Amino acid sequence: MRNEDQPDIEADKAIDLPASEQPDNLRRNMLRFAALGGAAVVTVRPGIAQAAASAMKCSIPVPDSANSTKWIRNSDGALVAKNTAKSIPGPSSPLAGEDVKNSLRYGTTYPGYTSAQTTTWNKYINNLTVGKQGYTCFASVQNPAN
Amino acid sequence: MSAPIYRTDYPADCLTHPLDGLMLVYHRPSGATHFLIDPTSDMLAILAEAPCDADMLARRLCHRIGTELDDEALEVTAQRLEELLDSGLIRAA
Amino acid sequence: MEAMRRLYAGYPAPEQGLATLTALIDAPRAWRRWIRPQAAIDGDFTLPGAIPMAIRHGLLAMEMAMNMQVALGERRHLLLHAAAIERGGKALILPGESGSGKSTLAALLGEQGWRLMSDEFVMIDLVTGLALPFPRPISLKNSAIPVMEALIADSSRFGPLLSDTPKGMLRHLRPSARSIAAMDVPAKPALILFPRFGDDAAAAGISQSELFMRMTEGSTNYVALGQPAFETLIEMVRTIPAASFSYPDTATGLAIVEQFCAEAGL
Amino acid sequence: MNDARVLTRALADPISAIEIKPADWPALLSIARAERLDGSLGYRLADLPLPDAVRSALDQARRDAEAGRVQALWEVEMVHRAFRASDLPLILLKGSAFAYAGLPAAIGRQIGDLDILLPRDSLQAAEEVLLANGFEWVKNDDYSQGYYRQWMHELPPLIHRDRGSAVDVHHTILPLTARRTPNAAALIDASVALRPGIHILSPADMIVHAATHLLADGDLAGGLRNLWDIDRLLRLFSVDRDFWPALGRRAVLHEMREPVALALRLASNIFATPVEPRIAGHDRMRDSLFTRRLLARDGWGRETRPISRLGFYVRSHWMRMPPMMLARHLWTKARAG
Repeated sequence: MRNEDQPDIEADKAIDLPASEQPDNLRRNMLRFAALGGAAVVTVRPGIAQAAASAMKCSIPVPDSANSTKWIRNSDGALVAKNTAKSIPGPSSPLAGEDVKNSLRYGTTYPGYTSAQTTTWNKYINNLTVGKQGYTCFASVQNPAN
Repeated sequence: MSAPIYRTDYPADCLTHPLDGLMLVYHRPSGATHFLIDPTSDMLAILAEAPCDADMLARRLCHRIGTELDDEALEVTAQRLEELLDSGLIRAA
Repeated sequence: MEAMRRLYAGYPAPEQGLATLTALIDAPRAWRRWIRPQAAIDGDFTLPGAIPMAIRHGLLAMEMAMNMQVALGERRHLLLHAAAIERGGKALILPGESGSGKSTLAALLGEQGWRLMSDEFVMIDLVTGLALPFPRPISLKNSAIPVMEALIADSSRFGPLLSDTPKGMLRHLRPSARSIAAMDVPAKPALILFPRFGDDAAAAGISQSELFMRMTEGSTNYVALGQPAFETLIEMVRTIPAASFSYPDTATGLAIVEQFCAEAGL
Repeated sequence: MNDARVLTRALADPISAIEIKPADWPALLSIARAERLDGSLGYRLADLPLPDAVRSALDQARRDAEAGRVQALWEVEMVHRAFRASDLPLILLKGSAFAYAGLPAAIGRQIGDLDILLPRDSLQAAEEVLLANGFEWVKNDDYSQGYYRQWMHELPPLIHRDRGSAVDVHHTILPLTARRTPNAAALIDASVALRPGIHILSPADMIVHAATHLLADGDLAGGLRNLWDIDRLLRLFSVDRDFWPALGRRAVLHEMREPVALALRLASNIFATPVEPRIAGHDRMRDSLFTRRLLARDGWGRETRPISRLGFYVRSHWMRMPPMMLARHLWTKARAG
């Protein structure tokens, strides 16, 4: 498509092209409006591979499988014995990374569950620490690139 | 500290392609593709001719596109410089 | 895995008997089999914490695993998340997320004079710019299932009906014999249409810069491929007309597609 | 062949790959990917008369590695630009160092995070510079932050908000809790400048560091790739007649004499790396245990020998932390959960 031996010539031509094509006042306006607008350098980021990575492949069990019979306390997300007052059991299946991301970032509730359940489970998720089951997924959904 | 001088490898390390009034750039050292919206490609072209500091860049940019140098032009230039620095297309030296 | 073999009936064995990508389906830990049956997606390219699925959905798990293998592993071609169909050597590319209806449209057209090239991933050869077929079993979802069942008499082309999967109801359909026979025959991309199911019928043109951006967003490997992908995509957006359209029902969607194709000479 | 020996043989003796039967190639490629050595294999076997499907798989692995190399070098460049403005030195470790220096270990090697070494008293400044230049904490709770700062040999992981790249800032090469204490200041003093502001470890220190990685800093997962690094580096460094005595001295200085000796013996066993017997010492009983662990893979690329693995997991924790501290760590984690 382009001649690799002449990148400079190509590039120079490319730079001059918009200047000669556009009337001066339009270019002046662009400079003005640019001050108000968003980014002027927009970079292509990895596409759906990354979305697929977070959405399809990662999930957070609540609670972790070693504590699967425990319930989660409403006030702080701590694990407590089954049937403890002011606590609820976890969801029947692990929460999808994509749902966790949306819930933490935009306040959405987990599909099929109430906002009270969502709030309590998110407290548990926010308490996850290095090495805990689900932590890697939690970290990846917090990564703004996802 | 004196004002930093900005320089660029553009367009030598880049493939460029104008598209709909934007400049599409493939930057070889980073492997990144950038859409450049005016006046950033002009700023790169100016720095490619000769590195300079932010004030001089604003002055040369206004001269290039035939407009007055004022506070707004300085502000736009400073803002776009930040973006270009983040992208790695220019560096402070 | 009998269902798997049936869906892949009629496919040639891989070149020289070598499968260079391995997708593997397995119960993660032996004891879990007895507590809650699970199947884990696994293979050469993995990401941590796969979503386990009930074993009866093993077929779906396998399909997803194979899609992931392709999405993460392919480096020789620009990989687009899109369906593609071919007529007269020219390919229509239908990029889109799950739910855009691209699979259903492509499956229907694949039974009506077009050759189905792929319902999920289109590979663009970085040297020739041609689209390469990838005709694997089509995942029909929810309302698309009865539509295709009514259209196709040969029940052996369908996999078992899977209910309650993470994607809802699901049934796999083996592409037509013609489509499978031509699985090595590329086609020149001639039109790109972005379908969106659900709204009133409407269409809008897409500028070259917007097309470039949307194609990179819909590609699993654009960034990893570097300069060759940039050059290929520039060439595509410069030479291939593109538009987006919304459609309220399948019949309208098909009519819009055919109208665009007539105008673009497909 | 049901372990990774099929891979190590192909790497060490590429010509032998011509004899590999078609049915054995998928397993070999899977194992190579699982060990993250597919790019290295791709370059080692380039231009051999192999089946077309294999050649194209290897070609793909080479492209992957090359794309990764470009990204890694760019990350070095961007962090260097940020550090230079604050006069912070940048000492590259592991993959980024090999790539930047053009060492043979870099050929086809996948490079993960950017690992850098800094004097401990520069850590605060480095943290500020990175945070001011688009890096963000992966996890910003008090416990994680405290855990890393108090016990680990690095800052908590940082990820760039736009580039998605991760940087690990180390102030030494083993956790502070490990029983061995490498001399971080000596590592920095002996580092070699490749250009103003960008350094790599001296050859002997580089081998010591690779040995820490292989044996003292984890459960040996991914160990084959570390061992392949050691093979590639030793074959280059040992051309210099002063190298082996220097390695002996540095291994003692960093309290790493035995791990370095073992790493040398393992490299010699698995890759036939030429090593200096006076430093490598004699085979021990447990060498074969390590060798088995390093080669534990089935034909799908999955790790086998779970009993051997479990032993190494316990070993890994035990080596990082004295028992009381391990108890405290587990207790805190339990309480946090």
